Amino acid sequence: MKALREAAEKLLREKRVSLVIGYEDRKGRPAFFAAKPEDCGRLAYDASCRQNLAAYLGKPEIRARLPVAVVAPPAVLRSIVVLTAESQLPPGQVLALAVDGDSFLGTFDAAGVAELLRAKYSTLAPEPALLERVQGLLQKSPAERAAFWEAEFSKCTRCYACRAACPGCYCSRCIVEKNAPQWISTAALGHGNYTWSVMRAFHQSGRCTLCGACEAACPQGLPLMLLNAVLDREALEEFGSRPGYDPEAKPLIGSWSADDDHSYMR
Amino acid sequence: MARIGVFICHCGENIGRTVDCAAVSAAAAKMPGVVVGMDYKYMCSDPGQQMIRKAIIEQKLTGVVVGACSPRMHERTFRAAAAEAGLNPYLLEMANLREHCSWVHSNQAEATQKAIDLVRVMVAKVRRNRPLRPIRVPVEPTALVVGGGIAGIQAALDIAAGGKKVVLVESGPSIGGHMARLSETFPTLDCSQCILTPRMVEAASHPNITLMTYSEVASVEGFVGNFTVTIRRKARYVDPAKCTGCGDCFNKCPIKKIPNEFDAGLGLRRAIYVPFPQAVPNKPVIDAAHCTMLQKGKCGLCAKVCPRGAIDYQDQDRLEKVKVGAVVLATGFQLWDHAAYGEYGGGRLRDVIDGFAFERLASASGPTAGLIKRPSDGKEPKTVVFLQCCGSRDDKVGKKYCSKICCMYTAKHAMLYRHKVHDGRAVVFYMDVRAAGKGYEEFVRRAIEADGAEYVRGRVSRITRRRDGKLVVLGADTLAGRPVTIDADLVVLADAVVPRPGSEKLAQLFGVGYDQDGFYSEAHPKLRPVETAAAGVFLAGACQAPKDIPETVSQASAAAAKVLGLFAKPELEREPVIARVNRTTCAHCRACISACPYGAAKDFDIVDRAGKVLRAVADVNEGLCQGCGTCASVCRSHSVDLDGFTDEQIHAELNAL
Amino acid sequence: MMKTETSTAPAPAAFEPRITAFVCNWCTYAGADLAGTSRLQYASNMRIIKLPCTGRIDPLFVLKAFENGADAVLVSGCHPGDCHYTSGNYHARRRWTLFRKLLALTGIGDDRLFFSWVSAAEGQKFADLVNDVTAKVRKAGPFCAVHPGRRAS
Amino acid sequence: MKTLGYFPGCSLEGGGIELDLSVRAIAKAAGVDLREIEDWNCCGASAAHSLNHSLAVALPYRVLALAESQGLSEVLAPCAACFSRLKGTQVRLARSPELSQRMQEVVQRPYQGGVRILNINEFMASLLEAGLAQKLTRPLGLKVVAYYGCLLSRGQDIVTGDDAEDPKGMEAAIRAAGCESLPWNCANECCGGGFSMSKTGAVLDLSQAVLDEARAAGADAVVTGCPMCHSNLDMRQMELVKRRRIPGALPILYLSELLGLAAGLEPAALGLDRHFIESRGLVRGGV
Repeated sequence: MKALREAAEKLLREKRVSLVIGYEDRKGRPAFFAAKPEDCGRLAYDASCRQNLAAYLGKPEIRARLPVAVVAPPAVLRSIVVLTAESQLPPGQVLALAVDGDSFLGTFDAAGVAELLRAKYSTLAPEPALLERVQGLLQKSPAERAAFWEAEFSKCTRCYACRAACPGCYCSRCIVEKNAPQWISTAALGHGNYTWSVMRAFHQSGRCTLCGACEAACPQGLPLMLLNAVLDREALEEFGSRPGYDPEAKPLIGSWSADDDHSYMR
Repeated sequence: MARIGVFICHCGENIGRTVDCAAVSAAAAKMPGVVVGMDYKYMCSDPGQQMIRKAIIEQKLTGVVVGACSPRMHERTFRAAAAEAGLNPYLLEMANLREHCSWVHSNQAEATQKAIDLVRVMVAKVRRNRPLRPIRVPVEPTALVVGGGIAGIQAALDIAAGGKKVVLVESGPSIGGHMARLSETFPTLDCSQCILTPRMVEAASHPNITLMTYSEVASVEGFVGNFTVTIRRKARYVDPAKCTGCGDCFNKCPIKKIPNEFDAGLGLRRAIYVPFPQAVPNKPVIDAAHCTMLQKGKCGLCAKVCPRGAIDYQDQDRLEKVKVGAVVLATGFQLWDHAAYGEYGGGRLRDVIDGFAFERLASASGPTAGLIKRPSDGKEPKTVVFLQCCGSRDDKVGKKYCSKICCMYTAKHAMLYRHKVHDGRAVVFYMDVRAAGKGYEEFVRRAIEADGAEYVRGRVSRITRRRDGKLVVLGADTLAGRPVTIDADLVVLADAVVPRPGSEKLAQLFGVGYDQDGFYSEAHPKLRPVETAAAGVFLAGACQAPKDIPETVSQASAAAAKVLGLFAKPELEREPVIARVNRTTCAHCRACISACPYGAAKDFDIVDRAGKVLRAVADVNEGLCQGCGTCASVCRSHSVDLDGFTDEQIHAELNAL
Repeated sequence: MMKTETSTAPAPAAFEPRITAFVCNWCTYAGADLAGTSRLQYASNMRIIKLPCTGRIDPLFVLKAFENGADAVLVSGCHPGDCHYTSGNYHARRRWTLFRKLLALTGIGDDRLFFSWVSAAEGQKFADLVNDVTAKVRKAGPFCAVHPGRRAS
Repeated sequence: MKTLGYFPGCSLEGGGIELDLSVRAIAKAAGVDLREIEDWNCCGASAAHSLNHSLAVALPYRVLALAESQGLSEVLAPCAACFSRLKGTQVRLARSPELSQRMQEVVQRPYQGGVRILNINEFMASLLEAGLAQKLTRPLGLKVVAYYGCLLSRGQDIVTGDDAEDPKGMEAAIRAAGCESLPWNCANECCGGGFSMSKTGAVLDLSQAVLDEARAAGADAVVTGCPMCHSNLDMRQMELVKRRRIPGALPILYLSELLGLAAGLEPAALGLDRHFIESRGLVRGGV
């Protein structure tokens, strides 16, 4: 904790960044924006930090204040690499204050982040409990699965907290806000809720690092990670895709290989 | 306010028999936005078209749906009719009531219901259609021909004769290609160089042709009508402007023992050389890999003897850009390396040679001055075995396909050998003799009957070299049903025809497809054999598939005709189905840029008046875009849309179902 | 909020499924034309939406079709290597590999969502495909009314 | 010490015992532990595979299943025929899940396909890679021809990594033994194979052709890896000599013997004293 605060303070003091985005040392660990060296004493990090701070990097308010530094556990580091691959971060404008558990790992630029991930986190895997939940759901009949989601999606109020929490949701105009034509109904009703959540998850395939911020942000407790996990597993198994490791990766959706599977095609 | 007209065609009885056309037009008339619903016996006939034209004018229609045959059949017809009546042709759509409905269903109620659905979908779509204009792109009336063999020479000459400029690029030091290496040609046995060299000279001296030898395509930008091609002019170390071709340099060069590629390695050349005496341009180049001056800085003899000071050891590769409107790829072929056949000596037996080596042995201008001498000891071979289909029709080790020219040139080889060595024995092993061509079968018969070539139907299983230097050829005579062993002095393998190395990379530069063997893919195997999937890029010769000379020349002339056709108008017109980017909402994730098969989607910087970059977005080049719409569907925010198949149109279609 | 019914009623004998097909212009649409010119008879349940290429098909189109009442959706284009646009179908293939798994998790399985390659020369394959898909969906019954992706009617 | 499964087969306990002795000796010298598969059975060569398709697969299947269950991930089958049967079965099982299923029922043992099978050429090449080359301290200086016959050259899926028509699998080992491998025309010609007893005349003709070519190429010895080839060229050569069909005797060595000699091992320990054609004199100075 001390090392993190010192590193953040140093960055601000030396004016290498104008802002450090971190977690505040109070209950719930909300996001905290340190603009002055003396603010850095309020920074904290531990396992209870669920928010993916990389989500702020897409916001115009933050972009106006580049360069910035972000406190980044491994999933956030991967998000930074994803955003770099998708040309969302101007080169050299974002530094990562890498943290893991209780330890502070240092300050890294984009290339350093990718290197750190490869060296230290190349075997990050989804939580087994999550995959078990996916498997459990898949073992049910299609009607039971539909009923499960019917019950879940009926709770959705369309607050879009899931979108706001996600670093991959950086579009300036989300598809759900497109109204000519309106592909996704905005009324908080079954079909619109379904299409929204399914498309939100699909639009993140190749981007999602399974950080869990969307699910954590959902005030209604929707099991959004099930959708993310099934796509993550499929992308890994079929295409060897592991988002957030290669800053020069081609987009998963938007590239292809001649030997991609098509056994299900007739 | 939409005013749609719906016109249902009976197509005689073709639609009318199973679809109640009157019911469909009546139902259509009640659909939202529809002001006219009519049906008629033959909508594509003149009175039918007149009905449509009249309705467009009188009813002030803003859109038309024709329920008739497949749009692949008559969309063009009806759109032309609409245009004549003053309606933008892209405001007309067709519902496929024949191929997709009346012809495939027999129940009238079902078919009629489906027909109504199909019409409703198209009405919903056409209400969202926008007037489109064909895309016009200016054409740069200069052609690029890649490859200076007979295909490239012919294409260049024909285009030049049509009054258009040509840039002819050849990777070697001289044009002429493989044809210049041949001794005589089948089926007439006329001397290859005698018929070729006048054309080489003509190509070099034609005012419309710019010759770039010792040059290669380095990169390609642009699209049909507007390519910018970067040519790498390889360092020659001899200034062609100063060189007179006197030959003092290569007569003095001390590095003498380099196998000459032109002679299939049978003859020797110097480090500074012209590949063959009739080369065009007849000016030497220095082979940097073998020149001691360029490698070690020692020698410099050629510079000393050159009376014109043309030698320049400091010469370097240069890049030159040319702007062209069309491209002819004529990169030709090479022979497959029979070293892959261990049973034929794995390439180690010196007296087992390929067809080109035999051509050079038989050529009056070759390393033996036309005398048949075998490479190992220079003796005249008394028994020569010719083996056809070496690497062809063998998908285990070689190639699956038939190389097409080998039956004929093997017959020619056997014939030439018998003409030169009267007491010699020529044995040809063959699988089938494929002599389909004018005068070809007669030619093969002549080789067998008049010139006494012994044709043995069967394969050779092994060639070994005995201590006395004889090649023991073990084969099967499948007609006699027994194994045969022949003690031969020389074996000529008719190696498979394969594309030139690097041809795949070139295809990728131009966006041309190629098959698993690396031969370039034509746009349609029957009806567009000269075009490629890349607009404005045409094919000539053996780069597409194995071909003999007449076929190559025919295709080269066809490619030239295609190029001249393209150049006949100052502008090109293309279907306006292209993608557009909404720059306001584009988040620049670059998925579309990665996905575009044509490189049409690219980065675009939005700048302010001072030129400062405000934001980067994606953009689509109208000239390159072919309208597949892949970019639109990878765009998460739907900031890319496809004219003719817009989000709104598809959404409306789905809502109408 | 739409009404939730947990039991799927058995399909009535006269159930005629509604099937929406998204096909490319160059292969499958032409294959369907060939089925027509060959006068091959097939079930009349399918309605085709023509697009230039399978690469154009957004997953939203599929969801919209289901939302609007389709009992099944077919996506069909050129065989690998045959795409008129060289690689649109490869892009589509990767997309569907992922998307079908996502839909399967939400209860839309192999009896609702079909994929195929049908070339311009495969009229018979197209006719067989339509018959087969129709038979399968007929067997599967109406698309379960409880599905959250369906618009309440 | 590296452990390798070992499948001797019948030949190495009988007529091909020199192969067994020399392979074990060279393995020991190279520091490789050969662990014989417990309870192994016939590979099915010669008799079974020409008579009964099912048996031809079931016999090797059992061997492979045993090896797998005994934790042997790699198995050396020095006899070329055994190798061919084991590897051929492996290939067929990999191609057909139905066959695997059937064999599991017939043999009543599971086999997951996890055993890699090595022939003698591959084994020697792996020993050289693992450092045997440094232990070959006695370069032999012989001119030899490498004789592969059929079972060490043919079967596209079986003898992988070598060219059936122009095999090279022994070259590196022969050079490592300080010998020259001469180019010749009979590397993969037939020795007469299994007709040694039934059609001895044909075997004599075929073996003679091989021996004539070897001598003409200037070879001091023929090197082989196959017990069948060895027996035809070695044992039947006596008769050719006796009938004066060939001018003299030409030693026939196993590749493992050649490397053993180069490693300085005693000829008797390698089984050289068991050959019909005297070959102990090949080593400089004799032994």
